[in-house]
Amino acid sequence: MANFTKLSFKKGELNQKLADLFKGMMEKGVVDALLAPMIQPKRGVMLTLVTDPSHLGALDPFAPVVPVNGARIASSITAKPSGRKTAMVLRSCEIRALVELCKLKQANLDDVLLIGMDCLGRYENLDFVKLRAEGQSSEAFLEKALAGNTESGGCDVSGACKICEFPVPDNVDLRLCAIGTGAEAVYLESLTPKGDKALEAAGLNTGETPAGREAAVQQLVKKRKEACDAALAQYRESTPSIDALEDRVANCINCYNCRVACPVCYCKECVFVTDTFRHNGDQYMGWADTFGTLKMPTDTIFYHLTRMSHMSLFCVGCGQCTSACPNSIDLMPMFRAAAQKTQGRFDYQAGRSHDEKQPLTVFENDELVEVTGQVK
Amino acid sequence: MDFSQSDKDLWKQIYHTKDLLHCFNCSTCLSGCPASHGDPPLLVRNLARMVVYGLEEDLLNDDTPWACVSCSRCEEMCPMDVKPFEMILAIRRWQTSNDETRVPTAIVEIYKRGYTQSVGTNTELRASLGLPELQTITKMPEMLKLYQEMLMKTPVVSENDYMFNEE
Amino acid sequence: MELCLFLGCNTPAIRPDVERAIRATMPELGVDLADAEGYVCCPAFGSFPSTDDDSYLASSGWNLSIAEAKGLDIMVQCGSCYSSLRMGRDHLAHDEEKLARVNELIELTGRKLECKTKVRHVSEILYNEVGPEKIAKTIKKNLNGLHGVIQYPCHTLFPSEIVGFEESPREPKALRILTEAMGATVDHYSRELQCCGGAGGFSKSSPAEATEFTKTKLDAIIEETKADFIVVSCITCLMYLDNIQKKLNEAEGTDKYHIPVFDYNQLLALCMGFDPKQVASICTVPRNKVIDRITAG
Amino acid sequence: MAEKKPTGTVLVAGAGISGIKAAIELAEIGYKVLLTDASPQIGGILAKLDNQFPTDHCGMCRMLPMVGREYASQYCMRKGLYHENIEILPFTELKSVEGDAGNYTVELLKKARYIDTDKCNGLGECIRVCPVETADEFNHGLTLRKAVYKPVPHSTPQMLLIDMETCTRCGECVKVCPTNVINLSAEDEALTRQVHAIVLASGVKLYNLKDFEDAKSWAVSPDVVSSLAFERIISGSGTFDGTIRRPSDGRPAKKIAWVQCMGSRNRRQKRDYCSSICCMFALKEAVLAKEKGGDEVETTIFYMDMRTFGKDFYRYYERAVDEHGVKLIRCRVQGVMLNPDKSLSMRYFDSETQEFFVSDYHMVVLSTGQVPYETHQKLADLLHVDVDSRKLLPTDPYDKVKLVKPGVFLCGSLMGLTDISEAVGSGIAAAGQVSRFLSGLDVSLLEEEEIPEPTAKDRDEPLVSVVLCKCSEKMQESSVDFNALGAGLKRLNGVGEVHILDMLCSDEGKQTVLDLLAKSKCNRLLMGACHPFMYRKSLKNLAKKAGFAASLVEITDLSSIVHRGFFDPQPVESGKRDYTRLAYNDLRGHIENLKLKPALHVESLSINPAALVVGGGIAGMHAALSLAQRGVEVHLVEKTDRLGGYAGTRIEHTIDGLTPVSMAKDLAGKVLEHKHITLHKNCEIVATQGSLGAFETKIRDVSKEENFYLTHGAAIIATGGHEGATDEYEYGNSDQILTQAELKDGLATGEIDVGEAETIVMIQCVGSRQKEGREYCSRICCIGAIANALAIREKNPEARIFILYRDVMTYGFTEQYYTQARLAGIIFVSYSLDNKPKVELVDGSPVITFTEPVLNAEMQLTPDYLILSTGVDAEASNREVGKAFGLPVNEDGFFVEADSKWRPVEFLKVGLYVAGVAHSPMTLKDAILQAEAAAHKTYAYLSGRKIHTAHTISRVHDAICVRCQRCVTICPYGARSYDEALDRIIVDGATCQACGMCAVECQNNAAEIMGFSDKQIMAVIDAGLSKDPVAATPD
Repeated sequence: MANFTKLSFKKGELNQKLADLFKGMMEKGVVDALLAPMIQPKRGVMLTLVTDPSHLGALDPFAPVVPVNGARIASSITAKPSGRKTAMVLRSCEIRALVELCKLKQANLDDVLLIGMDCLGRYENLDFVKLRAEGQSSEAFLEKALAGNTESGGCDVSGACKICEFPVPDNVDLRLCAIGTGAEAVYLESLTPKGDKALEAAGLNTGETPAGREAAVQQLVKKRKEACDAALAQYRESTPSIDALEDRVANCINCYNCRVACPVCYCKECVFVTDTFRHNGDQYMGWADTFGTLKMPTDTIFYHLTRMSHMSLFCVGCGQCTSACPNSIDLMPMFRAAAQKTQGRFDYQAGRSHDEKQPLTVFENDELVEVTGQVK
Repeated sequence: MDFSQSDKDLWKQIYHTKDLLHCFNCSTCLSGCPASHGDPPLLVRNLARMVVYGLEEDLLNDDTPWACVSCSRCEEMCPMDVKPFEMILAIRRWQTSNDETRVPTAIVEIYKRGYTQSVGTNTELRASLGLPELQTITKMPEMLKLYQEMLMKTPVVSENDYMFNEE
Repeated sequence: MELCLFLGCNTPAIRPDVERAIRATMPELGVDLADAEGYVCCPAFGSFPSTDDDSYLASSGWNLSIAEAKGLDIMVQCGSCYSSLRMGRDHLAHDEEKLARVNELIELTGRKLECKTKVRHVSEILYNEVGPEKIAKTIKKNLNGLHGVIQYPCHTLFPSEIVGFEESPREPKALRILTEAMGATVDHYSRELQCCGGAGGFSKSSPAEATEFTKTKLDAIIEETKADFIVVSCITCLMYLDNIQKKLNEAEGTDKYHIPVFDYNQLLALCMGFDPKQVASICTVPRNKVIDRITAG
Repeated sequence: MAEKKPTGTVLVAGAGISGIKAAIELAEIGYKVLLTDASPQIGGILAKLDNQFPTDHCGMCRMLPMVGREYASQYCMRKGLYHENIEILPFTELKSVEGDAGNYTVELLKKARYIDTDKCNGLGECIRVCPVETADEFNHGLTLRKAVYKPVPHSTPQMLLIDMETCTRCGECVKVCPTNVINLSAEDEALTRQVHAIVLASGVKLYNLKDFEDAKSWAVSPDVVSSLAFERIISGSGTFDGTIRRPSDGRPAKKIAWVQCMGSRNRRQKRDYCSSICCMFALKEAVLAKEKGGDEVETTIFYMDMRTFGKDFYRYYERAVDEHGVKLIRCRVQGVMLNPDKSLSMRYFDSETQEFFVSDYHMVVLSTGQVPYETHQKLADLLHVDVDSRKLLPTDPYDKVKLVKPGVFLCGSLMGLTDISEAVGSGIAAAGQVSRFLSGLDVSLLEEEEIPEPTAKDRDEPLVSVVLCKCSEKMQESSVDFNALGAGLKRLNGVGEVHILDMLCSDEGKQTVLDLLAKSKCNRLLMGACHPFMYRKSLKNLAKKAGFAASLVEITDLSSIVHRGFFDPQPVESGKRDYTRLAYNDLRGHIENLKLKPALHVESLSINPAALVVGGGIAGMHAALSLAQRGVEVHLVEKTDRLGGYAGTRIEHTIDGLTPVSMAKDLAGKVLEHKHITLHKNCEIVATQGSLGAFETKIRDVSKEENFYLTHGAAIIATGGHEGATDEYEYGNSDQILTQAELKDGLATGEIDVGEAETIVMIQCVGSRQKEGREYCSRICCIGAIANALAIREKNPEARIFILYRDVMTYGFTEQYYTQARLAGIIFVSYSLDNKPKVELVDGSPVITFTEPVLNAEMQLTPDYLILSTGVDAEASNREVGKAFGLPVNEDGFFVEADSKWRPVEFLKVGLYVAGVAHSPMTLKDAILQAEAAAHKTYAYLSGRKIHTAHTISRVHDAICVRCQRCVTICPYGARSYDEALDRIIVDGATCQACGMCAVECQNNAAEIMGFSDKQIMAVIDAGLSKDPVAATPD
């Protein structure tokens, strides 16, 4: 049975309520630190690592923006563990990426109390800044989005969010529930013994289950899935050939921003910035000779295909690649469409479970036999 | 079947030979045996087992050894050289010596006239084919007598002499 | 050469035309035959061999000693007689005790057995002593254009170390070569080496099954070959294969089974020009067609 | 002047896999080997097998050396074998052997092939024009060949020969031969050689369908084939391109029967032995038939005992039956009848229903075995020895590979038909024995190859020298324009010079190249020549002499392109392919590759010349002594306080007259005395780290309760096993129910008195060969039970002794013990797994009821003793030892060798070996053989010769490695590990086989196979696609 704690708040006081919650947790020693979205002094909302609870006033977890996929941040903090108990408030796409990074030994959740939150989408960074400047609050967004409308002042949440089937995060210790919880209330749901212990230590009692939640979540997921199918179908139709694909990425300038933004592109230094792709003049001339012309910079489609072959098995569909592109190349559908096929091939879903082994790292008994002859 | 009831040394009475002990029940004898087509079938391999196990009663009541056509194909094919045809004859002998009803009537005929059937009496037919009269033992009473005298010294005739001395 | 002819019982009693054929053909080929006066049953496997060693081997000894007294080897046509005599001789030749006992038993005849006499089958004599070439040269008529199939007598094949004379008991060829020597085409068929089914107790204790067993053989001949006749060299095979065809036709209401059966020496006699009425007159399946072809040829 | 010692030379007569293995092992430690084979090819039976149990693939190449493999060349063994130290003489017969131990003179007769195979290009114009057609031996007469033919179609280079029996001497071949290598009047050549030791590996004559009387009941149709012929029928390179068709008319064979024991287990034909391998062979073929022919193929095996005795055999059998639906019928059939529709009828008896059935098959495969006596007699005559009482070559009672004649050894199927694993194992063991023998003689080793130091030139700007051989003038005319080619290549950036020569393979050719290269400023070399398989080594040596680093020399098969052009029937005018272009792009690829290639250098491994042997049983002691005799320091670690292991302390006598306990005492005495052996009793393995040449093992002395460390270069695991435990059949509830070992002990001590016993029953396979049990055959229990039964019989001739068995596993020549037991009146009754005997205790005594299978009747026995054969269990400590060494242990608790067929005593991790029951249950002789083999594999690395890693191994680019460790997980050889202290991925250069899995897996190219960078590969692809004119105007 799920353990829910109801957190009721007065209109306009959601953030305060949550700040109190985490403050209590830190003061009671449930965690030593908190990583969560906070309002920055000048503009915007960013993930912020807090060790002094007195600063929690700026907390704003439901702010509809994700400037950086938090999995990358979590990886930085935990890859070489600090030994400090840390609560992390992250969204589904961040958590799913984090699960993959754990498997790749790039993150470690031993010291982490992972708190996932329901997500109704994020705006592109500049849109969010604009909307904030116009006075939109997280609470107002939540209310409107729960009613089914995310469009606001000519801006809408990102394309990736519109087709995301995972508004509710899994593989977390605690879950901040906002969907189907009724007005002026969110719930904190515990999903693991670690979560139970944290609730208990924080002195929170478990109570009733939010009645309308299950149906509301299901309905939302269904809507998103339909949108996803339609979007991917539209993508596949519009990109039927390698030429069409080439056309799609024609404006690529090899800035590699998409690679930096991608939460599962976990390499320290990409092969594309190594000697392998640093060619000599006669190499360029040779290529030019073969076709008479050579578009510069070279290796752009090759770069995207390579990245796709490397990452599509782990892609969680967060859409940061699209957001990062200075030339507005919509990479997200490309990756999601490929991921759907490649992950499907192995009956794998990035971020679904800590226990599923990543494809191509495990061999069936009889596969290795062909290499070595050994029978296990 | 309880083995404590079976006679472990029966095989020595019936077919006391190393050849029998070589048998490993491979079934080769069965597959080409003409009499294995009979009802009941002659199952040489099974008989060998019964002898080895000492299943006296079952063996005594088994008619199938008499269905053997004596073709000796089993002897040729047996990979262990059990000499199954010899075994069949041995079982018949053991049955005969333990059960007088098993004594073949043919031997009474042979005792009486030297042959299982009347040989040399078809003189007319033979003559028509240009064949000479045949000097059969039937036609040589003194010789036949000697033959009978000789047979009388053999176990089957001496032990069952009443069958031969009716007249 | 001269051999002591052991006729057994069926040949002189039921199929004397075969005896006639043997007596007619062998001397022509240089094999003179002496009679075994006072011979007794071989003995048949169902008789003394099935009761005790003494009576079995004494009878064998009785017969062998007749030929031995003449200083001749024995020639047999009947498969059972051949096998019984040869096995009996084999026992005696390899067991001094048994030989002594037999000599004790046959002493009253005044004969003594040393097992010098060999037991030979007529087909072996024809194959090894006479040879196909001589047969081909001797015959006046031939079987050209006729197809024959062979029924090898099991008793001349198994167990090969005691009764055999073929190079391979699994691939016998003597009768085929001998038949071909007279100009016939010999057809192979799948069940060539299957027993005729006629010997021993099988056909008496399981008549229906035994008939079915032989039927499979005849069916194979009919379906797989162009056989005009079956060649045998054993009286049991001859009588059984000849007689069963009528039974089968009656049982099935057909005339499907009508392949004439000949003893090899009968065909030989016909090719040598002997009177068919004397050498090949007794049969169930009519032989006219084949005989007419031979005599006409 | 001191006289130079002669080079240790060994004749290996027979080039099947056991002979090849022995030859390679000897060559690798520096001896000169003459490898002969009477047939025109090498490879023996295995050349014909495409698929081997249990993987159903080939894997022959795995018998090649694993470390520094470039020095033996690593390539497909089905194509051929090349080794510097091995002189291969196919088609050569051993005619005589004279002399004494260590000094043999052998006369050989090298038969004429009529074709100079060194110069033949193997393209087979001669075959095309030859008018003769005759049955092809390779495909068992299922196909036809010409009088001039390729004895093995897939060997490289093609070793053609002319069969003079069928040749009509028409001379057509001589006319068309482009290289003029056919000499129809060539003659056999007699050779006389001095050798120090001899390994006989000729195999034995095999039963065939032509020469044997008992086969005639079967050989009634071309669709009745031997199991080897069937192997050709299903082979992809065989008669029907791998589809299963019957030979008579080529129609699909959907119903196939296998008939076991063809020619074997036949007292009547004087062949009372089992041929050992046929059961697995038939199972494998039946499975393959299903796999290749589809599910509708019905496969039936007629058998007597399914002898699935080896490691993993039983599981294969289970899969064959349960998963593939192979049908098994326990009935030996007399023969087969050919029906008019060409189908084959077999009549068999089903004991369960006591009914006869007649089944028709499309094909019948006869599992034909060995006919050994003739071969053994012939070899015995040659060696001037007498065959033993078994009519076989007389061998040492304990050492299967050691002949009583000193300096002569045997391996492979001369020991009785062997499967691949035994053949390979015996080849290594024979090499080990030879090496031990030669170590006592005054002979030298061949000099080790000098590995040149890296030079500054290697790091200069890449400059490629191109040397091309025109091969034969006759050919290049019509295909490749060498002038244009040379001019084109010379123009390329980074090409320093282009030389076009003729007959590079000739001595003059070589000298010319040497002279040219001596003047060269280039630091990279590309040679375009022919037969790279054959000439690679000599051309590489040439390059070395000229001062080029080995990794910067490429040799490419230019001749194939030239030849393809020559034989392309298409005339130039109708668009014949541009072969000059083809050659240009190919060579250009190599040039681009060379330009980007770094100079790679091998690493000379530092080897600690000490060995660790784990386990002081007979196998362990034997291995330790074998090494110590050759001067290797050995640490022998035994967990108990005494030597001998299970067999050496429990088994006084074996049925074949061996006395393990006294033998173990003898070995223990030698171990204790030997100056090179240090014994560590009461010691357990705790942990090990390191790699070949440098292991460090932490050991716990249990009695002293302290730990210590041993450093060693290699280790042998010989942890043994013991009798299995059971609680089946009321064991433990009656003192009349004992295990075989308890009976043996009781009989020896007199505690068990069988003198008065009336009935004794033994049950075999207790807890064995079943799921949820020992899912394997323990191999020794049937023979053990027979030995005990015979011992009882000796004490009590009147007792009735029954052995209830599933399959009597008296494989090979041990069949004689089964026969002996039956003759002693011991009654064998089979039972099936789904109808096991039932044991009840009545008044404390066992009563056994079972279904008698022959009569299909319920039977009951009330024995005085019930003896249970409980099989062999692995040592429980195997798991800890395995963990300590990082070695795999299978679900049964036995160690998993590197390759069940080709590397039977090795682990994938180089430097670690396994011997004896630690590997799987086996007989004492087999354990000793394995110990010898494991010791030799160890010795090969510890002998003091330099051990180099290969040029081409995998490496890690630390700067871009993210330590995700996927490569560690994926490496099939365990060559990669993550060192926590260093926070780095470490590659064990000796173990890495450059398979490339890590490079494929690594997302970021941090794992790379040296010399195979992406940059190189991409450059080669670019070159292959280049379209620029080869040369506009030739110079």
